[in-house]
Amino acid sequence: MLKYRNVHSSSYEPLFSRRIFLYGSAGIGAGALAVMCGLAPALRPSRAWAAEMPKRGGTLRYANTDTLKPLVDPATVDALGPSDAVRGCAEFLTEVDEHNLPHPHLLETLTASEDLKTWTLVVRKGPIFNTPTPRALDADDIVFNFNRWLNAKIGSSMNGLLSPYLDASGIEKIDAQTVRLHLKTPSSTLAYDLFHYAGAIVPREFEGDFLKQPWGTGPFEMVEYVPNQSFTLKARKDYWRDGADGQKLPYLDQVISIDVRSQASAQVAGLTSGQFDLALGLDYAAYKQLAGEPDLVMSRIKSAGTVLFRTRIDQKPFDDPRVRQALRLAQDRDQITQLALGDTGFVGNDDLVAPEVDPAWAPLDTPKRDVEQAKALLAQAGLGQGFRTEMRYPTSPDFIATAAQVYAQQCRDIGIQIDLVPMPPDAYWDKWTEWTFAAPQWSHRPLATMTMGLCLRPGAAWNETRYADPQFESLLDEVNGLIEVEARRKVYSKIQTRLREDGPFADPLFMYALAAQTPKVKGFVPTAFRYGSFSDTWLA
Amino acid sequence: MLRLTLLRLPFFALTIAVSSVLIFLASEVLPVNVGRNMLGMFAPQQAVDALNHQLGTDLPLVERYGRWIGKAVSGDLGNSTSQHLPVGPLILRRAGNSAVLALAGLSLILPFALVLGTIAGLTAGRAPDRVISLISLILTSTPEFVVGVLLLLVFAVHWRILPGSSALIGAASPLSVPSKLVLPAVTLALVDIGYIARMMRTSMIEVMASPYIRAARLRGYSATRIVFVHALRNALVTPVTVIMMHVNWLIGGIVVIEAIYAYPGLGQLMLSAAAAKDVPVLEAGALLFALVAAITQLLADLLQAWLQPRLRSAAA
Amino acid sequence: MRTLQHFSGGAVPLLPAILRRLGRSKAGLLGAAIVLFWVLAALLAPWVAPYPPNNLVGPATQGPSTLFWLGTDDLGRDVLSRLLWGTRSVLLLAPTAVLIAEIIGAAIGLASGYLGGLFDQVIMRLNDALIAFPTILLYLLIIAALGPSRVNVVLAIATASIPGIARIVRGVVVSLRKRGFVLSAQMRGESLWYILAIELLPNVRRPLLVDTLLRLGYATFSIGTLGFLGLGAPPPDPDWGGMVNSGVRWLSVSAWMTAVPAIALASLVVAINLIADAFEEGARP
Amino acid sequence: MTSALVDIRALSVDYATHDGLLHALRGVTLEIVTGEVLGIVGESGCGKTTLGYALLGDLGPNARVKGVARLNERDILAMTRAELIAMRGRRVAMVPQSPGDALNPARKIGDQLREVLFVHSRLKGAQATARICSLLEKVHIPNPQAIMQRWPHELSGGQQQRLVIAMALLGEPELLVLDEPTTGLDVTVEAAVLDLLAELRRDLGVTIALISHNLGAIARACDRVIVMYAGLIVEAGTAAEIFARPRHPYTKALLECVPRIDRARSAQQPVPIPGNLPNPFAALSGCSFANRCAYAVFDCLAEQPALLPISEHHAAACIRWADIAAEPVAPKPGEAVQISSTDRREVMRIEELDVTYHVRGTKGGGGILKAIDAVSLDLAQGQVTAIVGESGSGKSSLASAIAGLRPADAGAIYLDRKLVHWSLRRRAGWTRKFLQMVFQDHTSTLNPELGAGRSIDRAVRLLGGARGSAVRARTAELMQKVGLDPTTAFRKPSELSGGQRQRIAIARAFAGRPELVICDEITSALDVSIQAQVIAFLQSLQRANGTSLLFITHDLGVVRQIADEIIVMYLGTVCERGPADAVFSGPNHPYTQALLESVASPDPALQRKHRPLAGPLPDPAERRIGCPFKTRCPKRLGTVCDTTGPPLRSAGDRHAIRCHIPVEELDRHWTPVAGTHISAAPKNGVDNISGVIGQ
Repeated sequence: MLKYRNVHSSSYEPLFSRRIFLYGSAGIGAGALAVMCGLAPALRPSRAWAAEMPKRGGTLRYANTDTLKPLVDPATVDALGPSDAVRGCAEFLTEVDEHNLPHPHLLETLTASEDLKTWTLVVRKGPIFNTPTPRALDADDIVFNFNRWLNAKIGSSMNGLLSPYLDASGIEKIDAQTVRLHLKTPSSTLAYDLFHYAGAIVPREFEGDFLKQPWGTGPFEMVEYVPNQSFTLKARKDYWRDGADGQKLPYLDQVISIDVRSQASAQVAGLTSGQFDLALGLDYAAYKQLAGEPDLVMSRIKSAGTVLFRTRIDQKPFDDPRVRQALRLAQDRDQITQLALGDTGFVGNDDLVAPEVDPAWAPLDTPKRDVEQAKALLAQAGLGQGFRTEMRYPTSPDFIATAAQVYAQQCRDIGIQIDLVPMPPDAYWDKWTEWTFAAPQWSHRPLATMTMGLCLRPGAAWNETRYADPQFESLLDEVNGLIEVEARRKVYSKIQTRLREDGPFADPLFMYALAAQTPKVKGFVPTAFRYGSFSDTWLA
Repeated sequence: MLRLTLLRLPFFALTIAVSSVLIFLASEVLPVNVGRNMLGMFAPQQAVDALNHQLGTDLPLVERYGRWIGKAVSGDLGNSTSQHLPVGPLILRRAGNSAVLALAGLSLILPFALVLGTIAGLTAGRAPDRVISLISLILTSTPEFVVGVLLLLVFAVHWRILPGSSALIGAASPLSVPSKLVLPAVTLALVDIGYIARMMRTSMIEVMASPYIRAARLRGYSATRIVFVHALRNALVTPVTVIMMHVNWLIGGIVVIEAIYAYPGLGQLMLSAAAAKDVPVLEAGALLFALVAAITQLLADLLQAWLQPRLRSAAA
Repeated sequence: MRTLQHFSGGAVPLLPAILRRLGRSKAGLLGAAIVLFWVLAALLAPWVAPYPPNNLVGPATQGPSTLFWLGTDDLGRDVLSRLLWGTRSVLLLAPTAVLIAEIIGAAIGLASGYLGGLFDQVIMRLNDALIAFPTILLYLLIIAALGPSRVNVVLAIATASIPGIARIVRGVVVSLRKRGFVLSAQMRGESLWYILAIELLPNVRRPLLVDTLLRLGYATFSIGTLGFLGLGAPPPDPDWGGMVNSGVRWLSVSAWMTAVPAIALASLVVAINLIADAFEEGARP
Repeated sequence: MTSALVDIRALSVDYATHDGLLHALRGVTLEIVTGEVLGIVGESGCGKTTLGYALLGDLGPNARVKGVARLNERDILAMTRAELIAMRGRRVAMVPQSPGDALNPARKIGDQLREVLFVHSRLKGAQATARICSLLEKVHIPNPQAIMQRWPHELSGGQQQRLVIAMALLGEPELLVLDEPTTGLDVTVEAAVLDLLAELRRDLGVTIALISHNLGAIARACDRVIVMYAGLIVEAGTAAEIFARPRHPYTKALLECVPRIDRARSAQQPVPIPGNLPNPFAALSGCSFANRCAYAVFDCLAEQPALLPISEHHAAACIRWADIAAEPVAPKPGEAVQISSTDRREVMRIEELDVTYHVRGTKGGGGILKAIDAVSLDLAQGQVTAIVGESGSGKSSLASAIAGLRPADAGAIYLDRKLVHWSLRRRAGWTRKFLQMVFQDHTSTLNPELGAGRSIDRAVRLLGGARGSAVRARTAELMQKVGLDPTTAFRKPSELSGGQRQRIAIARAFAGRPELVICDEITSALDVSIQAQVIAFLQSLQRANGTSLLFITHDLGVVRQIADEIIVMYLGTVCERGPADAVFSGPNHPYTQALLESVASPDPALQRKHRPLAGPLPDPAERRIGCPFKTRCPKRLGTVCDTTGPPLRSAGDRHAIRCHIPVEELDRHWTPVAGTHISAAPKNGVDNISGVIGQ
């Protein structure tokens, strides 16, 4: 029997007021969800766990199953592993909680104008950088960070998120605590974007190498970072937040993260042997094996993390929408999901919108498999004899390989023979935007439009499909100017329909973020992001 | 002995030099954009080109080799393109872990292999020999990953008495968690015990059939004296050489075993470097392997000469 | 009745004598039986295998049942069918790789050993360097450069085997090149080609034959290992090493999909080595 | 009355092999009397070594033994393992064949000697060292203390032999068994070892069983001799009786086919024993020697005759011994081709030829070894020229250099008066037809993987120019000329005997009717009867074709038998050369003299004194000034020998000697005598420098 911690049962009120927009309550437990645009106290409270007084001390060992890639600059972090190391030492302007709710974090308030084009950021008083001479965070640091993110030479993925609506010229320092952003186009996603893992705030003295200058306002300090192996953080004495016991956070003395890759055997062995207290982003196989363990608390959080079978529409034969549609129709989504992820995945609908995860999700019917129509479309496209093509995919995580194999098998039914080319992840990602036909993994983002902005706009850095559709683009612009859930849902419906008919990919499934922890780990709530953030965590 | 060492050194240097050229050429075959590798997938092309120029990856082959070997000799192995760390310390730490595994393996291999091989050799054709020979053959024929998987199944999954993963925390020494060393070392040992036991057996049979053993018997020496005083030392010559020559095989096994158990050794590093086409790490690692192989070869020669005085003058 | 014309005939046949000796070795016969079993499995796979090897025919990670005798894998494919079809791959690739390596290695070794001099020195230094290099890393480099495919697996294994073969052949040739029969051939003005191919090559057969078998075992071993490291034949086609690789993570859920191909591979390598052992005894003159 | 130390009765030993039971001994009965030296003689495969090992109770697990072998009334063959251990070394000690192999290569000499003493008498420390040193001195090992610090491989073959004898003596055995103690030693060393045996026997009174195929050595050292054939004793008696009055046809034939140094060439012709040894796997029917015996009659086929006494000191296993007694041992006369100096036509000439090797010396860095040092010589058409010398003399290097198989560094080689390149590859095509060679090692002279006739076939095509059916005919003809059935061509070389292989090699060399054939030690590994056969065929082909032969050998007997001219080499230089008769009659170079004196004479009545050469062969890598022989020369004059190279002085018609001593003062001690002197053939020696030369 599986034991799930019900992550939706904890209750606390989002503390934002003024211009609230409500997302529909479809299945989301907490009901009300806000984007902070007001003057609320804003900081998410330290979670008080039912009548339990946190204990201090101890070392938390956890496995992040994403690789501990080398860490250089927080702004260029491109994996969860190193981002966790940064997250312990440095913090973000906002925080998105397990309900997909954004809160201001290093900000006192985050306020938008009516037209969502002018955003005012008021810096919190209190956070202190652990620079050689500790000093307080101020507006100059914020400006410094925004400029770094928008500097193409640094190559931050924050640039991909922010540059569609923000130029460096739009950053205005008002006073020592206030920064104003003048956007090119309205944005409803800024609060979310600021929580992207590359958005950790570093002091303006920072010169580019985080291992030499591990500076931030976070609860921990870097002890060591061994790429592909592990990192160790130790508690900072002068962190700015207080715990439930009235003393400074964090509770833990030390955090150690271990790189176990997506090796199920290592994950299982580590957890069952007590080598780790916690594992984030478990492999499906490991999850399935651990499900029988009596002494583990398993969690399963729906996420927008997905795998795409994507084409490059500037390459034959995928330039023909009928071919792409046939590739979508070939899918038996249930079989793919079932075999690749079992009950740790759920079916996707070729539109990047994860049902029930994105609040504005439009509940359209799941497309059915239709071999005959797929064949007909291929015939129309002049490919009645079928064709043969290569599909590349990274060998890790494992479920991609499974999904790809199942899909390749299904495509045979419509006459397409897919030669699978598994690639070592590093080699795959080295040229990932160049492959003609591939199966990349896209990680969880709270709003589907964030992902779409990154990968479906012409000229976007991560537009691996070369997709360029004016109709789709105008819809995306439209939704970015909307903040109200139901209004967004109406546009979502059009976007989803468009992508299901014309999009450059098939999107068969979404994954649950899987985690397992021993019962003694308290004060940690796994999220769909799979971030490891332990300021409020203690060991019972 | 010293003279022999000195005589051997030019050969040693030559092997290393040839290896370095081979390694360099081999890694140059890898279609790699070093700048792109270092700057990551989102860096603009100009930056990549500039870095490539700065690193000299656009220079002619011979010049690049000169630069590389010159730096390598002075101890500068460059920076890992995938890990953004100096290669030297990176390789050394991983190599240290692999060495611990190799030594743990050897400390199991040597006593078992030599004793079993000796017993088999002395009982050639009889029951103990047949049993040992068959087991040896099966062991040496079973790939490391098969042995590893079966051991995992039994000890980590079924009985749960040993950790199934040997991933280490931080820079921790594998010796600090000996239990993590058990399965990798045993896997390594099982495959090689068979091989070396077979060598020892053959060698023992050969030596026991040699004229000086017969001469010793004809002098009225006891069987014990013949085996321990006369046969063993001579019978060790071949296995010792083989063990030394076998180091690169051992390394191969270590690569696979490290992959099975997620043991953070040089093999894992090389595997991931190959996947990431991290040329500096690949080159340095390969060079280290070549060096280790050449050194062991040298040691094998010297050890052989020590065991077999006849070779001291003749082999020169 | 043989006539004098046969003087110019080929070398003394070697195989029949060795096969006779093989017949005397119980272990060798056992090995031959196992290999024969797998060869039959490979040949008969299309008729014997209960399901197409790549079809998703049942629920995932099942243990043995009447429907699926050896269970199913993580994709719900029949393990028995994949095992049988996978035999074809390993039984085709290993001999191909070894054959290519033996031909090239023997040619290099013959030339290098007989001609001697600078050519020999250069070749042997290169050889030493390659032999000193761990085989698995050589595979790794080659496959990293060329990408994983069946052809590249063959290429990698062949390349890594050549130096060892060349060294063996060279050793034999060097020991022979000052022998009377070679000197005599030189003195009667035989061509280089004749001396290499007719005088020397037949003398290399015994060591090469044993070496070929040992290498066949090792190539099988290597193909499995490469598959296990994910560097072998790409999916979905069945490959024993690859089956083990994809099965390892399901070890505690269902060991069948891992243990079956693992043991099959081990049995094949053991069998080949049993034959090699028996041949080694038999090949001794 | 002397007592029997060993008493062997009806001893049969069969070995179980893959191919069936091999009958090694077929019922041997003999006694060894305390204090005597018993010689056990016979050709390979006669069972003499098995008999030796039976004396130590060490016949191996696959041996099937019948009969008894009593040592002082105790049956050795029935002893328990413990009894055997107690007996071996203490009562019976063995000196195995090839002493180098009998020493543990990984232990120092001293340790191995001390071990023997410790095992046998629990002696240790200074006492042991003293014992060992005194014994080493007894076997004439100089500077025992230093020797004990050395490794076995650092000793010369002669020293190793003395050492192994010393080790055997350390246990103070009653019986010492020596298995082929002189095989592999140069003739000068062989003589010294035989002297040593005589001394030991005189001083220590040890009983000795001497196993050897070397009739000369047996004759020189033994009191009593048994002759073995096909696992049986065919004749036994005192040495004097056996050698003077052989009563078994085998003994007689053996003595007849041994070439003799003491008989003029015109008085001897090689007399081979026809046929082969009986199949060792088959049971005998009738006399084992009957199928090869010139005296055989129908009665011989009835049963194997028993060894019956024919006089007080003589027994023979032959029903016709009485008839044999009537015929004296009288070899057929030979004939020599006489060529006067005027019609000498030169086929080959070399001038100032140097052949050097780069070697890494055993002490200190590398160096250049002059294997051939400015040698000049010429060969006349149709003549047999022999080059003799000990191992290390450079005779084989000279042969290879002439054949173009080994680079010459300086000088010139003329074939048919035309200058040719030193390298075979760069010589013109006609030279291949002109010059052919027969190689030393019969095991590798034929390609083991090709049919035996193949290379004759090729030679007939390439050198004889034959095509089509002519090839067949010519090959068959050649094979018949060397006494082989043409079908032998189809057999695998490994199925042929050494003699057959060498005969094929000879046929091959003569396929193109060459002008000159070089024979490099072609009989050194063959038994005497086979040697006689090979030489007989060689000689007939040579005479028929008028071919010149350059015959390289260390065996002076063979030289005496076939050579027209003789060249004596020492350390890469020619020290004496001349017509065979002139060289054998003297005067001689001191080295030639030493060689001639060392040849073991088979006639116990005719033992000569010989002066042993001092010291070992010098390190050939050392630079030499003066006379190369100065270090060992028994007639050394003084500093002139050390500083000045000796002149080549004429000693008669084309006879020249390179020595400072005037020809008139050189000894002319060797005069052919009409006695029965036999020199047998030790294998090419591996004394002292074998590690350096010819690797």
